Amino acid sequence: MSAALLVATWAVPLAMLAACLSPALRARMPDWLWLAPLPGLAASLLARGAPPLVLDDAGLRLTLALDPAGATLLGVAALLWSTAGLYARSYLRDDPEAARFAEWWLPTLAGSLGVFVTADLFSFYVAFALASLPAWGLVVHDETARARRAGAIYLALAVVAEICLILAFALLAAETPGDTIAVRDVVPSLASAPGRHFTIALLLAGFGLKAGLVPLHVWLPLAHPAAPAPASAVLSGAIVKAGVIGLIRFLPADPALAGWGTALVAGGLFTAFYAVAMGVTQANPKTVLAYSTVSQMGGVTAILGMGLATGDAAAVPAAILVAAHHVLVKGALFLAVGAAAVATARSVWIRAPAWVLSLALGGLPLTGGALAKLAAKGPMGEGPAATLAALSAAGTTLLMLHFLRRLARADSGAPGVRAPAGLLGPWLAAAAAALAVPWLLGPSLAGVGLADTLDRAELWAAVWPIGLGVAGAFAMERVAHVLPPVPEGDVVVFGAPAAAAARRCADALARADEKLRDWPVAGVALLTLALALGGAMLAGR
Amino acid sequence: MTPASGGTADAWLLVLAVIAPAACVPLALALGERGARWLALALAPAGVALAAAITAAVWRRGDALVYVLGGWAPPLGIALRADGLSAAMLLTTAVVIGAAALYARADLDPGRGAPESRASFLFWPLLLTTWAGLNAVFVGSDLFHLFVALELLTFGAVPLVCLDGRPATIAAALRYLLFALAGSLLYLLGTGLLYGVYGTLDVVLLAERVRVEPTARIAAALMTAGLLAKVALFPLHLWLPPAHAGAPPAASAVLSALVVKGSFVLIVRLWLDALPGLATPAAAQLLAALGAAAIVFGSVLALRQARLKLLVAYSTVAQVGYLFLAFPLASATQLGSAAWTGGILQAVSHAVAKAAMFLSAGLIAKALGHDRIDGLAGVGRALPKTLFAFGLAGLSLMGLPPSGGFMAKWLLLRAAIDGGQWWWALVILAGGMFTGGYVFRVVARALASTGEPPTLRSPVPRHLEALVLALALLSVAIGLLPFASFGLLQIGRPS
Amino acid sequence: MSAGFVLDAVVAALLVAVATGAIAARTAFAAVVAFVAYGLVLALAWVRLAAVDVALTEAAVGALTGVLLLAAAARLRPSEAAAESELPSAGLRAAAALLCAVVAAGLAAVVLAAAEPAPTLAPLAAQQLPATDLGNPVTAALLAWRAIDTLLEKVVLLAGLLGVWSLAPDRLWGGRPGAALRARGAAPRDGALGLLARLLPPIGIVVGVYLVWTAADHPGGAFQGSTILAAMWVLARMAGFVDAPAVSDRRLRAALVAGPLAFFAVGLLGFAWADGFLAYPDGWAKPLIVAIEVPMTISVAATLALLLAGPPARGPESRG
Amino acid sequence: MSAATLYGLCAALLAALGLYGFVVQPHPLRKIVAFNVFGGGVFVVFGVAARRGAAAGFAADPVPHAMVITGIVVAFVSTALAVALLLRLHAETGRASLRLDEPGADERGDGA
Amino acid sequence: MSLALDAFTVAAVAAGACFFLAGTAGLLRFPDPLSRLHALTKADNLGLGLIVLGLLPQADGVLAGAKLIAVWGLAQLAGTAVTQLLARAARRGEGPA
Repeated sequence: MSAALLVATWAVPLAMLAACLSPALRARMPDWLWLAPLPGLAASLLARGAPPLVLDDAGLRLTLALDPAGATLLGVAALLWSTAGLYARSYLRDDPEAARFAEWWLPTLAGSLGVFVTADLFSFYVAFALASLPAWGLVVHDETARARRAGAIYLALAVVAEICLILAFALLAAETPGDTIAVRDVVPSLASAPGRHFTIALLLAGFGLKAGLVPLHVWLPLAHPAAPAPASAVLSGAIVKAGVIGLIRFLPADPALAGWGTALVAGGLFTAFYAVAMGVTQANPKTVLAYSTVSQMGGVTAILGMGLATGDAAAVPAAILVAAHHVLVKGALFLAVGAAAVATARSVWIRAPAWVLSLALGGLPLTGGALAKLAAKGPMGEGPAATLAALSAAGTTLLMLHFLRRLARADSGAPGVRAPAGLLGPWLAAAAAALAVPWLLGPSLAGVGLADTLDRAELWAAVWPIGLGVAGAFAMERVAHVLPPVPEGDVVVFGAPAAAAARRCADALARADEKLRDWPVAGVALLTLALALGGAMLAGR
Repeated sequence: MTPASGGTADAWLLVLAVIAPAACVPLALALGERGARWLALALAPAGVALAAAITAAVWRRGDALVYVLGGWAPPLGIALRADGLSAAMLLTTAVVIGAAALYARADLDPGRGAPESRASFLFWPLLLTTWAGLNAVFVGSDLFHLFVALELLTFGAVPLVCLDGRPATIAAALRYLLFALAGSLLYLLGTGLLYGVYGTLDVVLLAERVRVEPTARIAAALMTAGLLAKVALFPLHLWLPPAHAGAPPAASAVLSALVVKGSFVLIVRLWLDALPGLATPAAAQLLAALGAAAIVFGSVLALRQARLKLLVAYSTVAQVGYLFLAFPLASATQLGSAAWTGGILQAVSHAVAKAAMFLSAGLIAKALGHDRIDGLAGVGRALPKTLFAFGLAGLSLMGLPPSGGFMAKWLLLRAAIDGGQWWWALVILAGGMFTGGYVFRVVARALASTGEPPTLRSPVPRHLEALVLALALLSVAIGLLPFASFGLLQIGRPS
Repeated sequence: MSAGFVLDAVVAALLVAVATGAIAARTAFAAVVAFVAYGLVLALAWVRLAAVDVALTEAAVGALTGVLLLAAAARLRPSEAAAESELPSAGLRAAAALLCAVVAAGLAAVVLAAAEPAPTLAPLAAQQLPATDLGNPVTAALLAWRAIDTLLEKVVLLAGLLGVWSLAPDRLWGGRPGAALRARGAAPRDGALGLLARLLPPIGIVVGVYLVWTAADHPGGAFQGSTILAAMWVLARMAGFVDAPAVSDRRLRAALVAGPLAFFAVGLLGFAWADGFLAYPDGWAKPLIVAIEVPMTISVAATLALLLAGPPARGPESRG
Repeated sequence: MSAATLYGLCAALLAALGLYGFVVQPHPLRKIVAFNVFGGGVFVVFGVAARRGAAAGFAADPVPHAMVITGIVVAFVSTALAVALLLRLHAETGRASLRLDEPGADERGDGA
Repeated sequence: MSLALDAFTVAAVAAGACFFLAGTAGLLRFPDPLSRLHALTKADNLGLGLIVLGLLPQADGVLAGAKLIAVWGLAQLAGTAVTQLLARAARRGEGPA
């Protein structure tokens, strides 16, 4: 049973994709997108901790398994995918290319859920690739010039990530005796491996790209706004978590790697603040949300880093809780933006929940955010890291208030137009889930519950950053006009010269190739090659 | 085992593998167009069955099959020999040729009762000639016999290049023929030198007699260089792109997927079986360096092509480069066997994937009436299956799991890392990125939605779309074979 | 220094000289003329190397190649000027020259380094020859020991012909090869060529058949014989006595494939009758080989002649 | 120096000459001639090996002779095919050149 | 007796060689195709003829002698015809001028 669910989690979406080969089914597919993640949801509830499903036990040990960490993220991700699918159904109602959207949606979904249940290098790599590459089709769906550019950059970076990972995986496998490639067999050997630093650097680059660690975050602020609302929701909510689960799965908690842990903390916190600084300069609410995602992922990375540095086992559950909360909140907010764009943003059904969720991200008491922050406190310890983490909450509040302001501006301008129920329903459902689910997860996962958040000290600890953030927001009002405008994806500007240089190299290669394909040159090359081989052979041994 | 001991059970299958297509060439000529087509289409499934039977026999036996022709044992006579490598290539060849034949039946159909017409008749005997040449190359075990086989291959392949008779393709065919002939003569020269020193050209006997001495090495160098000219390894690729891009799709598939592999297999035979111990690390590094250059040049040039079929042809230039990365890795690592498995797996999976690519490109070109990449918009909607097949084959070339290309590149990667030759690992990965680039370029263009789907000049038969899709799926499925089955490729390798 | 060696030296020097001529000649026509001379001297060299069979082949094939190239050179003369402009740069030429010199040096070194006694299959051949019922070991090698090569070589011949045919314009498919071989100028039927074409073929046919028949025990062979037959046909064709058959002609195609098919048939017979493919049952080797040779002569002669005649250039019914 | 050695050196020269012409001569017909010269040299290498292998009452090792005969036939077919291609090219375009045309330049872009 | 024959052979062959030499010289030196052919034919007919004549006494057996004469005859036949063709070609201004 559980095994079947583990397979169905990724097989069902792929089967639905295959069904698209039939034109009739293809046309209906957009209506059924919301069904695709349900096996994954079921798996997260029923297959948690079930015995792993192992193929070729003696050799490669291809493994499907669901550990608690994976199960939690799988559950929330599936939830978001399902609501977003429902949302897309009416969002794309009159889009002629809706079926094409579905064709890219399904493989991305399969990958995004697959990464949580795959436990060997190959199948994890496949799932990771599925979660990354087909998403290109979602980004460029609108076929605007902006979307195309965003898509190209997204794909380029995604491929780079793939390459870093496959190389890292090859190194992992090479350092493991036997030809097993099960994660739990290869990862432990990493800590002691001679080339471990190179391997870890590759892993961080690969997963960091996905999770949006500065400076690898370029693609998020470009891709998320360019995509249609439901796609942005899953991109920003669910897909980035592939990077998080990767970091969790592949970085063994081992004293030998404490240094890397510290580095992760530093990088994560820097990301958290840098993203806020960039985000507040943005006008497009979706871009602001994207930067907020970058910032949040920075926070999660920092928590994981602390775990790595101090060997604190509580770090992973805490990071999971924060990440799970972010999945739902960020997903929901993107849906809100989509709804606001077609209706008046002043509609209370959009505004009120949006306010609550935004502040929840900053840790508003009585919200899941407060719980997540509380869970994170333990691992973050007492030192400067803890303070910075608290301050980052203030930054988050500031950024989210900025978002709410931009959201209010992002108005269809048609007063009184109410968003269709097909959009409002999923959005409200997602919002409700974002508020409720953390309370269900908290106790079992991180051993924290409602009561703990209401303790006075904790309340204070939760409130003052928000206050600071609000104050900051008012201050921002004053200085907003002097802030320099920052292009979406800030550091992307440095890409242009690199691209030009690459183009010049390509031209040079092409000219050289034309010379080489001239007959006499090729003939001389043939003779030279013959003699060179002869020389190499005579010289050898 | 020595071929002198009258050969092994089931080895007569090898004779059939060579004789069946070869004998069908004169038969086809005698029967005329309809008969020729019928003959080829009947032989295709039989050929697959035959290749499968040979593979099974090799697998069962765990050692090479040997057939002594006419009972005249080498060195005076000639023996046919099939090891795991031969079996794998025979099987691949049969499958790809079969697919090409099915495609050509629809593509070159002159219509009912039409009088015999040039291209739609000659394609069949030429295809059979190519097939016979390939099989002879794969099971040959005598260096001069292999020369004849190579020529057979060339004479089948060259006319296929210019079958449609456009001046551009005739020029391409002439370049191809002349350069290939130069290669053949260099190979033959080396053969003559070897005979002069060892008095035999039988691969097995040669391996026993060969000594590490200048003459043998000069001969090896000449033969390798000659064969490289036929493989079109950079910088000897001048003839390949126009030739492979100009041929009819079914022919392009065979040329790009199989014909270049014939000479590659011969190089492997030479270095591993016939002249073991002659190949020095320096020479191996040289080959791999050229392979790396091929990967970079081929991929970048493919990225810049304006026409789909030229893009695919340049991709062949690049993918051929991977084959040669195996040479230094195999000698340098304890995982050497893995490197060879990777190299041969690359040959096989590239064959299937490239056939799928050329056939789908052919379908697109036939449907649109052109193959300019700029003009592909809307193909995604008009020919979803075909484009999907192209994309899948692209995944295999990129080396994304779970495709055969991934397995091949993974093995090479492992070997590179184990051998401490990480620079080859970087080349492999960079190549994958470039490949992703040009496949993406095509797919992205084809998916762009024009207002209404493009007007198709001619409808595309559904069974052809299915055929191409099947090939593409096969190129992926190769990666799903259990690791153990790759042991086949080690059978008959001198360990 | 024996007289024989002097002769060898002269022949070798001549070879290099005419080869240089063929490479460096000013015009293509001159190059081809030099090449024809090259073929003749090479035949002489083969005799000196105790390879009479090869000498015969070289002489016969050299003649056909000469006809082929001369005709081509005449037709291509207009294109030569343009080609001259494509002469590679002096630097490239120098590089090529240097590399070729190194190649030559390497080969020369190999030749000089050759160890005595040289390896040879001659004893083995002598020992196995009786089993083939043949007297000429070269024929034995071609039709018994290495018969598979000869068999595939015949397929190569056919494939080459198909390749040449594939160059016909579509509308002329099934037609007759062009007038490439027709001597130009006033109808030569009654001219000197006519005379030659009347007197020579009977002799040539006798010689050709003799070469096939004698091959079993003496120098000669199906290929050499059929080359001469083909040459005779070419002569008659030049004089205009005969016309090339249409490529769609069933009888022609039958003639083309008879030899190879007979060869395949005999080879497969070995499965049933002797111990395997291309094996001859004891005492039957000679008759079977003759059974291959006779149709093979016809097929090869037809193939060679048509290779010279070139691709179809006239509709099936046009005469010329 | 034996006659065989003499012809061996001769063969080396012929091969080199042929190669040179094959690379340098621009006109395809000249390349075809050069190819045949080269071929002659290669065959003589076999002939020399055969001659040096004289034994058992044979003036030369017969096996290489058989190979050379096969080789000569193959070379002739190659020449015939090459000449046919060249003549057709000349008839179609009026030029006889292997000079590289920009890929697809003279093609109508229809990937037939 | 045999001495006389040998002497005859030497003389005849030598004479033939001279004709060949002269013919070759003419072939190389004469200005226009026709006169070159003229020189060539002399070498052909007389040169070859004299050599064959000279060799006849040395031939062992009638058959060999017949072969020698056949060689001369065939050379005559071919030579005549080819000369005619070349001459015609030369008149039309073709061939290697």
